[in-house]
Parts: sequence; structure tokens; C-alpha cells
Amino acid sequence: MLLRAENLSKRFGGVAAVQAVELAVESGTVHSIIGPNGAGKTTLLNLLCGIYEPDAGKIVFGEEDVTGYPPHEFASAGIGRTFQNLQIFFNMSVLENVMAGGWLHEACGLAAALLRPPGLARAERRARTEAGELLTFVGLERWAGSPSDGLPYGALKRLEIARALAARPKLLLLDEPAAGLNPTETREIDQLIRRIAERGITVVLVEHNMKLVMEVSQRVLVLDHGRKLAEGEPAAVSQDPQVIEAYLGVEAC
Amino acid sequence: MSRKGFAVLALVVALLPLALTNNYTYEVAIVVGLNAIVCVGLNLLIGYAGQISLGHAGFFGLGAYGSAILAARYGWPPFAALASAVAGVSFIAWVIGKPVLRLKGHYLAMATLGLGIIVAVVLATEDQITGGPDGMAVPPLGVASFVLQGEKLWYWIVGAVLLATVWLALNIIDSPHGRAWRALHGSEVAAGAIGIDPARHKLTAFVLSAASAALAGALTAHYSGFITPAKASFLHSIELVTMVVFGGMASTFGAVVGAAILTTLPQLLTALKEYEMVTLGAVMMLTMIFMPQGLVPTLEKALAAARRKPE
Amino acid sequence: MSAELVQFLLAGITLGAIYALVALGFAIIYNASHVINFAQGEFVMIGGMAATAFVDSGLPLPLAAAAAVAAATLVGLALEKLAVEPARNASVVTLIIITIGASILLRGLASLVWDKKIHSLPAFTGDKPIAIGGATLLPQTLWVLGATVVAVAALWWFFNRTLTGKAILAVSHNHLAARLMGISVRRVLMVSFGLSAALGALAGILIAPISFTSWDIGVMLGLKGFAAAILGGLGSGPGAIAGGLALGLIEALGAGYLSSAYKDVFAFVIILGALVFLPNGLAGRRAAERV
Amino acid sequence: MFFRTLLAMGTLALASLVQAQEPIRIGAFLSVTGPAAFLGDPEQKTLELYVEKINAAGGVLGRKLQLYSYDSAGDAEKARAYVKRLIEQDKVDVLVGGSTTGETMAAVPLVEAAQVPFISLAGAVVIIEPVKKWVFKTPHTDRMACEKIFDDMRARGATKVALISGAGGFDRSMRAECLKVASAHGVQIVADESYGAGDTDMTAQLTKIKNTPGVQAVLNCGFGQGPAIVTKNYRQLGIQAPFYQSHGVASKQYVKLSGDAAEGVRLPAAALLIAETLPASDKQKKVVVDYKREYESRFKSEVSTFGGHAYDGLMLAVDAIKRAGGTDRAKMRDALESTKGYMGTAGVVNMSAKDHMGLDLSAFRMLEVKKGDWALVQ
Amino acid sequence: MLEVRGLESRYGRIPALKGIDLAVSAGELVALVGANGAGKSTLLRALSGVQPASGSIVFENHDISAAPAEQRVSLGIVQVPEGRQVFAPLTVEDNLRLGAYRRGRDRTGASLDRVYGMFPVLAERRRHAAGTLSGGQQQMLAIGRALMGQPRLLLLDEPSMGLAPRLVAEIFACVRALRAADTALLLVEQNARAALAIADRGYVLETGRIVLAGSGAELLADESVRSAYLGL
Repeated sequence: MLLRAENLSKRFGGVAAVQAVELAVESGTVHSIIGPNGAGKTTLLNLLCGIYEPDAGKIVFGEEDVTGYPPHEFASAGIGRTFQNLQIFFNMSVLENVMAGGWLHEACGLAAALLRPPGLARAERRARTEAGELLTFVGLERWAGSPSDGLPYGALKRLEIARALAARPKLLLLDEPAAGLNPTETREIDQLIRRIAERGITVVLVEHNMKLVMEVSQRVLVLDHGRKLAEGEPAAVSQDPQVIEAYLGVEAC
Repeated sequence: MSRKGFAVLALVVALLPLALTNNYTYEVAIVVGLNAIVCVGLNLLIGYAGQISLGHAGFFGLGAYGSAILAARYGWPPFAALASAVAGVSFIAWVIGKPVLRLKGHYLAMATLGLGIIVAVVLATEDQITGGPDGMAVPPLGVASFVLQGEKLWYWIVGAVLLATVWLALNIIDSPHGRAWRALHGSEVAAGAIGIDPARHKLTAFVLSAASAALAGALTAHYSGFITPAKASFLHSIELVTMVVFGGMASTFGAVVGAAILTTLPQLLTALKEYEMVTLGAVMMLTMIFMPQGLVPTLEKALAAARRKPE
Repeated sequence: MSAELVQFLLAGITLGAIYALVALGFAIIYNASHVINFAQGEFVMIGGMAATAFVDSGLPLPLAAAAAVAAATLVGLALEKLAVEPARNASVVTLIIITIGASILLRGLASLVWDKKIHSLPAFTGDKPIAIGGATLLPQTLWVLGATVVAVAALWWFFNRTLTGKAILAVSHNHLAARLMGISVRRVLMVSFGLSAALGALAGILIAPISFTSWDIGVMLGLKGFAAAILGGLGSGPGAIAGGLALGLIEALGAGYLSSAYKDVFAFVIILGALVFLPNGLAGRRAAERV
Repeated sequence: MFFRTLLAMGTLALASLVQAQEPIRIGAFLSVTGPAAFLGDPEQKTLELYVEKINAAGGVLGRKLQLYSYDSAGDAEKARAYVKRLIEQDKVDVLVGGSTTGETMAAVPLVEAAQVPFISLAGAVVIIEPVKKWVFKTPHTDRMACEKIFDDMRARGATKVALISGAGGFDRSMRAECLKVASAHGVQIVADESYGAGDTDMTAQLTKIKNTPGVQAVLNCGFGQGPAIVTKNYRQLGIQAPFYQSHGVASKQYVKLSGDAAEGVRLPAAALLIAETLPASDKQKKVVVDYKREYESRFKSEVSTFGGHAYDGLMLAVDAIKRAGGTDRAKMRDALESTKGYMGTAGVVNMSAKDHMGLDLSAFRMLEVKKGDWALVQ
Repeated sequence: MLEVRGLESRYGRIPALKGIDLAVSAGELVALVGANGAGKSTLLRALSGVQPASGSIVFENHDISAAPAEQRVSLGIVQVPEGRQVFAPLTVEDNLRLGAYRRGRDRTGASLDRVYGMFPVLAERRRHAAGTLSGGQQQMLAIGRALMGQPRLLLLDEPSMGLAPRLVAEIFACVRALRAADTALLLVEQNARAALAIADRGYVLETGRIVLAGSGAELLADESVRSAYLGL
């Protein structure tokens, strides 16, 4: 198991957003989390990358108990993520966004940063090349030099993925990567997720687009009102009457 | 852009003396340079790392008085005093930055403002050491019998230090550290998600900006031979922030331009006598209302747009 | 309780009441607009200066006071309309610089319209000290405390009993929902600026007989008011009052028992400590961050 | 005001062209705004008024005076820049100004290097002690004020004294001087309190003084509204010991602000404050009455001793230029240093190589507030 | 009653609505369905005037394309926003009174009684802070608050979000009741089946465009709708 979450719970004021959720993500798989709006998917994701600290439960990544770590240590342990409502660094160019993603692997001393010795200049050139390659990987190579606030919505979604990949994560959490995309763009994301998985990166995917989920996932966890409703292979889950009811809603009488 | 900009700045520094007719104009140019050194550093904190400080005059004052007191009261060689003062202020910034930078927005503004005021009050009250509100005399910089004096010599010293500061700033902005700052400014949560420790990077920006303020402060003290606590006051802090924001946040050359304009403007406004304050206030408000990004970024954008059109 | 302590407490509460009024002004504007108005201290100055000018021109004191409050309110409305509204989408720092520019402008205007001298207002009901438990206080102090209590009560009534007041609270708690209810945010902004200018002017008039007024008193009072507002937790009315009183008491007790030269240092050290340990102020609420 | 100045400068320029005589350039840097504006404002007005008057009367040695004046706002840095501007760009012949000690001291190294006669309007004793070749000053020193006050206290049988002072340069400097000269004048400082700029209540500090055992007199070193608040608080707390203020509040405004609370307060000041009530035999009467009338009729506001400092500064310069027969800087300086028997608003000035102020304690009058006005203590 | 033509809107440089044409007749219940990010909430906000948009919006013969939000509320376009958005620290009754902000004070009492009649639980908790209510109660409050404005057209944004199935049924029952009372409704729902089942007509939104329109029953039976929401 790459990631194990045991008995995770999180409350906000009086509302239990996530209650006693168990999750085990196997290395090399795409593991999806679905559920109706407000079911606690994003909260769960925020727990899994340290943005929220759980009220109860623990998170083990690889061999390491990462519960209570600050977010940047989740990242250095190897967990990356993207955001449902875009968190692009709009004060940087497209390429710099991806280069910033490589911080963990390019960190240099303060003195070197100030004086820019040849060693750093070389490392910077290398980082630039690698970021360029990642942009090619997500299909954004032609935007590399642009300011990031000039990109169309779909491209920004892919830029977030490229930036997260630059941190070379073992586990990538994708929060609704297809939300707001048209069918063509959604298909491209579908492809992209597969190619990420092929690179050996484990993916946890939160997504509303059922078609996408069914196509790319090996396992699906269904959340409803902060609780686990069902878990299993996509085909099995999609036939589960409980899931259909929760997801589509009862036909009000 | 930044390489070209640096070359232009170096050229301006090299050629400006042709336009400087007397020691007074040299004086104004030197003060512009000293303010620009602070602003370039402060811009790392405000413009790039996105953290406000309303107390940087405190670091300026500590640098000035630190160096002045070590040299005048304890007889240290001035260069050693200057270096120790800058190092000492950096250390102080490092120690207080840790808890203070956990605060955000207006709370951070209040905390830094409070720090600045504390420094100013201490400097004005401990008159046995600091000379009190009327200030103290500061020995000139120099080694043994060789003393650095005269506006023309100081012009080149300050010009060189400014160019060095700008060069270092441009380097770090375009390094992983600079990207980490900008990432924090762009989205702190996303920065965390790619492994950037907010506390650590805010602290480096804070310490570097404090160091540049301390350096400019110490240079000011030794250059003018006299220093008063007014340089550590809240109003001076505000002046510094205004220069950065006016020139344009997240633009090193903006910081230099902001310092240049807001330092020379009062000199030009002297003819207005009692209307000087009203004019200064109105200029500040109008610029910020109509160019909220600051002067240089707004002009850059306009220029880029104009260049795009003819094609 | 020793007479000395009583005297310190009286001094602290009087100071604190003024700080509280200024801090409330900060809180009201911050609530409605998330702007920290660094020109808040200038309203205090305008209140005091206008009142003395009106008294000097022969107006009876109550009328002069009312006219001064009205004048400051107009300035507040103009500030909102001409400086803050056109810059609605500017960053926090930009807005800080705009309001600082406004304060420089207002100070400059005051020195032109009036003068650079120090002015005094006659005490409302004489100067004969009143003895309390071995300590003394001036009748004007009672006016300060009384008027502060009345102003706070009136504000409480306004925010809790009138629809307009509740609409302002609604805007501060949820901008979007308030607009969807048909509440005009622009009007709320105008009301908030007018209200906080009036409060500042009231403070300025109340202290003019005790500590006088001049074109440049706004800087220090604005600073202390901001400190009090932050200490109390930005945007909280009760917090602003608590912060103001706490700051006044810290200063008076610090000056009395520790060192009068370092009382401001003492006050700011306590504020810094409070911020580090209570990063959202005495009455601050932590907003859940949604990602 | 601005336009009037401009107009005045314009006509001046024209006049000098016609005369083909270089004007005498007077440089001034004053705290016209900022916390010391109440010093710089009347100083500025006085200089403008008298430069105009002197020119109307034909100038000095047949040459017009031209005033270059900048607002240094109490900021030593600004003062420095303006002094350079005055020396280097405006090429002034003599400097008057520096409303505060900080501004003055920032200018000292510059005028010494450029060798320009400089008459400071600030109070602290450090300006003339040690003597600096090109630096002179007109107001009484803060040390003299301390001495005058302590002598008066002792004469009233008070030897245990409490100090309370503000945070400004003047306040802190006078406090330091008073601490230094106290024992030499037979008094002992038993309490030493202070208050900040913009403070609105000083009862806490005064309560401490009140509860200090054995306090026989209290002295407030300070200027601006602080001393008036201290005076009010002093009466509020019912402190009975004699109360002294410094010459920093030597204006009618202080009495007006403090109201009844000022009754019985003593302070050392120049005769200007009691111009009209001076006995006709007093040699200073004509000077101070004339200045007072001129100033008050022109500006419709009450005269202060600060404006008087500027008057003395300008007149000393003019006097020196006349005696030097021109604007040769060295000759002007020598003439200034040899000033003898000049009667100014501050008193009789007798300068020497050792004394660049030339006033003695007799120039200070001990005044007391009686029935809302200053009265000479007999 | 409501006629929208060529409505476009963007967040910064990102387009959210790309030319929407839509109409609602008096007394009609119209459902808007679509995936997350399709632009449903943006559309409702643009109609309420709290999201800048270009294009034409005509409501009961008034061209309100450029009207400020408060004027639209006065005309009777009231929205129940996504996520309830109650004024948490204010009491239930204050929340309701603020709903009647644009109405005359005299009629507030009657409206209050009507809302309390519809949601007795709100009457019970009228003195409590709205933030202490449960999710379902907050949704009732949000609807009640909107009704205080005496809407002619009620815009409902995801009223069932995050509610337990029993509560969802209750909320939908209430929505149907409103429609009966001669108020036009525009309902945004992710719970597509439930929404379409009670709607007269529906629109399917996809990335800022309307891709399908028809009666509720037609859309409910449409294979492409089923596949879009179920991945079947």
C-alpha cells in the first residue's frame, strides 16, 4: 500500500465533513473518489495533503506516519496535488509556474541564489529544460513563455498538473481536473491521467464526470455525507443501487 | 528584460554625473540611491513574497545607529562597525521574523508597525548612547587615515552599492528562492503543495530586506555624519513602503524609480510652500487610484500594448 | 485599592474610551469594505479643529459640535466616493497607500483652512476637579466616558435594532448574499464611512478640552486606534472597545508603575505578544479557509 | 501666501536687475510643518516680514535682501539636503535657521566645511559648546533656562525637584542639561518622568510625582500641547508644589490653552512676552514693542518668542554685514563674533570668540502667569 | 416573463458563459442541469446582477441588462444562492427581515407569518443565530429569506446540496409547492433526475453553452443526459 488513511474524521463547527473514512491506495493505480456535491470529497483530499489536520485518525504514506505534518512536508514526502478552483501563480509565466513546482529538487543555498555561480546557472538551465519537457508532456509547449493569466481555462488545468508533476510526486491528488471542460478537453485529460499513471505515478482522482472516472480508475470510493458509501471496482460501484440513489437522487415523489 | 534593465540602470548611474551641477544635486542623487537600496530590498518582501512591513525604518535606524554607536562610542573601525551592524540587524530580523511572520495581512502590518515604533522610541529615549531625539554625530567611513568624504566620491560608492544590490536582487528573483517567494504570493496553499515551506521563505525575504535597510541606514549615517531617530520613525517606514508601491510592486526597477521620484518630488515641490503637503497627498492618492499596479508595471504594460499594435 | 491605582485606572479608562471610539471607526469601515482606513485619525482632527473654529466664529458649543460632526461626516463620504470606491479592486497595500495619501492631504488642507496652531475647546461643564477615592478627575472626563457609552449604545441599537444596521452586518458577513437580498453595497459603504467619520469627529470634540487639538493630532490617535482595533480583533465592535480600553489601561498603568518613557514600548510589546499568541485579536474569529 | 511670495520674489528679481547690484542672499531652513511647526511657522513669517521691510527701506548697503527659505519639517535629513541646496545652488551669503537642535546639528558639519556664517534658532547648548567657528545662535540655551529656574526655586526654598519632560528633542535635551546643572545650583532631582508625543493624559506620571516624598517644586521641560495638558493635570490632581515650565512654551497660546490651571506657573522667557508692561525705562522695551506690533498687525496672530529668535537672527546678520562692509564670508563671521551690545528680542547680545550666543542670565526674565497673562516676577 | 439573449460572462480572461439564450414563462418551473463548472451558478449570478455579463436580459418588459442587483431584487428576481449563504451570526428572524430589505416595512409581518407557516422549525428557532442551524434548516432559511422578497422569479442554486435524502425530498416538495403559487422558478440542480422530474422544462448546460433543451420528461428520457451523469 502506498497510502493508508485510517479512521479519518474532520468536523467544521457543527458539521461532520468527513467521518471515520478508511482508504487504502495501492501503488501504481488510479483510485477515484466520487460522491454528490457536499459529500466531503474535497475535505478528504485536503486531509490527504495536510491542508487540514484530521480531528481523528491517521495517514501513513509508504512507511511514514505523516499525520499532522504541514502541507509542504506532505509534498516533500511525495504527495502532490492540483486544485479544483485553480491555484495558479498568476504572478509568473507559464514556464516559471512549472519551474516553481520543481523547488524540492532545485533548492539551493541563499548565497548561491544571490550570486548565481556557474553551478546554479547550469542547474537553472536544466530546470528550464525539464519544465519545458513537462509542458510538452501536458501539451502546453507553445504557451511556455506566456504570462499565465493569458491562458484559456482548459490549459490552466493542465498547467496545474504539469506544476504538480515537476515536484516528482509518488502520489498525485487530482481535484476535479475535468470540471468546466468541454468533451474534447475532457478526453485529453483522460489521456493525460493514463499517461501519468504509465509513468508509475499513483493517482487519487476526485471527479464528477462519471465517464472519465469509469474509464481511468482501477478502484472507486463513493462518499456520501462524509461517510464511505461503497468502494470497489468501477463496474461494480456503478451498478450499486445505493450509489445510484445517492448520486442521482431519489426521484422526488 | 532584467539584463537589459540592469544595463540601462548602470548606464544611468554612470552618466548621471554629467547632469549633476553641484554638491546639492549630488546630495539628492545620493539620497535617491540610498533610498533605492532599501526599496529594492523591501520590494523582495512586499512585491515578491507578498508580505507587508510597516516597520522597515526600524531596521534602517538600527543599522544606522548600530554602526554609528560602535564607531563613535566604542571606537570600532567604521567598516567593521558597518558590517557588524548589518549582520546584527539581520540576526535581529531573523529572531523576530519567526513569530511575527506567522501573522497575515493587517495583523502583520500592525506587528511590523509596532516593532518599528519600539525601535524609534528606544533610540529617542536612550539619549546617553544615542544622543536622543536630536541625534548623534557619526564618524566618516574610512581605513586608518584614508577617509571617504565628499559628495562625488560618495556618489560612486552609493551608485556601486545600488548596482550590486539590484544585481543580487535580480539574481535571487530569478532563482528557485525567488520563484518560491512569488509562489507564496501567488497562492500560499499551492506553494505548500509543491513543498515550499511558507515560514522559511517569508523569513529569508524578511531578513534580506532588513539587511538592505540596515546597510542603507549605516551608509546614510556615515555619509551624512549625523543621524536622528526620525529615520527610524513610522513616517519613514510609510515613506519607504510608498516608494515601493508607487514605483510598482514586484518590479525591482519599479522600486528604484519609486525611490527616485518620491525622493526628488519634495525637492521640486518646495516652490509650492504650504501647498506641498496637499500636493504630495494628492499625487499619492491619484497615482494609486489610477495606477494600482504602480508606475513601472503600468508603463511596461502600456508600452507592450503599444508595441503589439503596429504589427 | 490605593488612591494611586484609582488615578491610573481613571486615566487609563479615559484614554481607552477615546481609543475605543477611534478603533470602532476602523472596525466599521473594515467590516463593510475590508479597507483599513489610515485616515481615520484625521476625522478626529477635523472634529476637534472644526468645533473650535465654529466656537471661535461665535456658534454655541452644542451647535458647533454638531456642525463639526456633520463636516467630518461629509469628508468621510467624500473620501469613500472619491478615493476608496474608484480603487475597490486594488490590493491591500495599494489601499493602505491611498488612505495614507488621503491623511496627508487632509492634514495639509487642515493647515491651510485653519492654521498650524494648537487650539482648545472650553470644557463642557467647567474645570473643577472631582475627587473619587483619593483620586481626582475632571468633569470633562465624565463627558468623555458618558458620550462614549452613549455612542456605543447608539451603535449597538443601530446594528441590532435597525434594518440598515443589520444590512451593514449582512454585507460584512456575506457580501454576495447581501447583494442578492438587494442590499446596495455602495450605500452600505457610504453609511460606514460617514458613521466612522462621525465617531472619529465625536472623539476629537470630546478630547479637545482635555488634550487640545491641532492640525497634526490625527497621526498618533489614528495609530493608537488602529492598534486598539487590531488588539481587539479586526472588524469586531466589542473587540474594538475592549482593545481601546485595554490599550488605555496598559499605557496608564505602564506609565504609572513601570516607566513613563517606555509606556508606548510596553503597550506595543503587549500587542505584539497578543498577536503572536492570539493571531486574530482578543475577539477575533478564525475563518475556515476553503480551498 | 504662495503667490504673494512669488510676486515678492519676482519684483525683487526685477529690482536687482535694474540696480545691477547682486542681492544679499539670506538662506533659511525652518520647521514650517511637522511637530515643530509652531517654531518654524512664526520664524518663517518673521523672516518674510522683515526682509520685505528692509528692502522697502532700501536694503542693506544699497543691496536688496533675497530670502531663500525651505521647510525642513523638523527632519535632520531634510535640513541637510536643504542646507546643501542653499550653499551650493542658491549660493547664500549667510544662513539663518534650524528651528530645532537636530536640524541645526545636521547642518553644522556642512557650514563648517563650506565656511558660511550660520545663525541657529535652536536652543540646545551643544550648538555653541564647544564653539564652532562659523556657528552662532540667538535663543537662550536650555542650560540657562535650567539655571534660571533652579535659582528661582532655591530662592523660594525648594531644593527637592521633580522633572517631567516630553519626548521631543528640545524636551530631552533640556532635561539632560537640568540633570547636569542641578547639583551645582543646589537642587536635587528626586523624580524624573516623561510623556510621549501626542499623549493626551499625563495624570499617571504626575500621580507618581505627587506620591514621591519630599517634592518641593516641579519643572516641565517641553513644548507644544504637552505642557498645557501637564498644567491642567497638575491642577486636577491638586499638587501644591510650585510649578515651572520651560521657555519652550513662552507664548500667549500656552496660557490660553491651560486656562485657569496656568495661574501661578512660572517660566523663564525673553522680555518680548511682557513687552507692553515693561517699564518705560527698560532699554529693551522699544525693540520688543516694535516687533510685537509689526508682527501682530501683519499676521493677526499673537507674537511668540520663537519669531523673535528669527528676528534677532536676521538683524544680527544684517548688523554684521553692515559692519563687515559687504558679504565677504570671513569678514561677516568676524563681525558676528565681535557683536557687542546688540539689543534684540532675547536681550543684549555680546558675542566673543568663546561665546557665540552672547546672552547672559539677565536676558531671561522670570515670568509668572497672573490673571491669565504673563507678569514679571519681582 | 424572462428572456435572455446572447448572455456572455467571464472570470478574468476565462469565459464562463458563451452566449446563452433562455426563457422562462410566468408560473413555470425550469431546471438547469449540467456538470460542475458548466456555468450554471454563473448564469444565475449574472441574472441577479452580481456577476458582470454582456448580452440582453429582459424581465417583464424591463430591459435589466445594466440594472444593479438591488433594482433586480425590487423587480422581483430573487436568488437562493448555492451553499445557503445565510448570515451566520445574525438571528433567523434577522435573516428573514433582511430578505425583505427592498420591501416596505408594513408588509414584512405578513411575509414573516407566511414563511413561518411554511417552515415551522424556523419559527421555533427565530431567536437563534442562523449559523447554529443544521444544514437542512439553513436551506429552509435561505429559501424563506428569498421568499421574504416576494419574488416573481425565484432562482434556486443547488438547494439539495449536501443534504440527507429525506431532507432533499422535503426541499423538493417545497419547491413544487412554490411553483403552484404562481411564482416562476429557475432551478439549478446537480441532482438531475429529481430536478427534471418536477420541472416543466429544462436546459442542459455544458462549458458555458446550452446543449440541450426540452421538457423535463424528454430530457429525463434522453440517453445523452443519462450518460453524461452516470457514465453508463
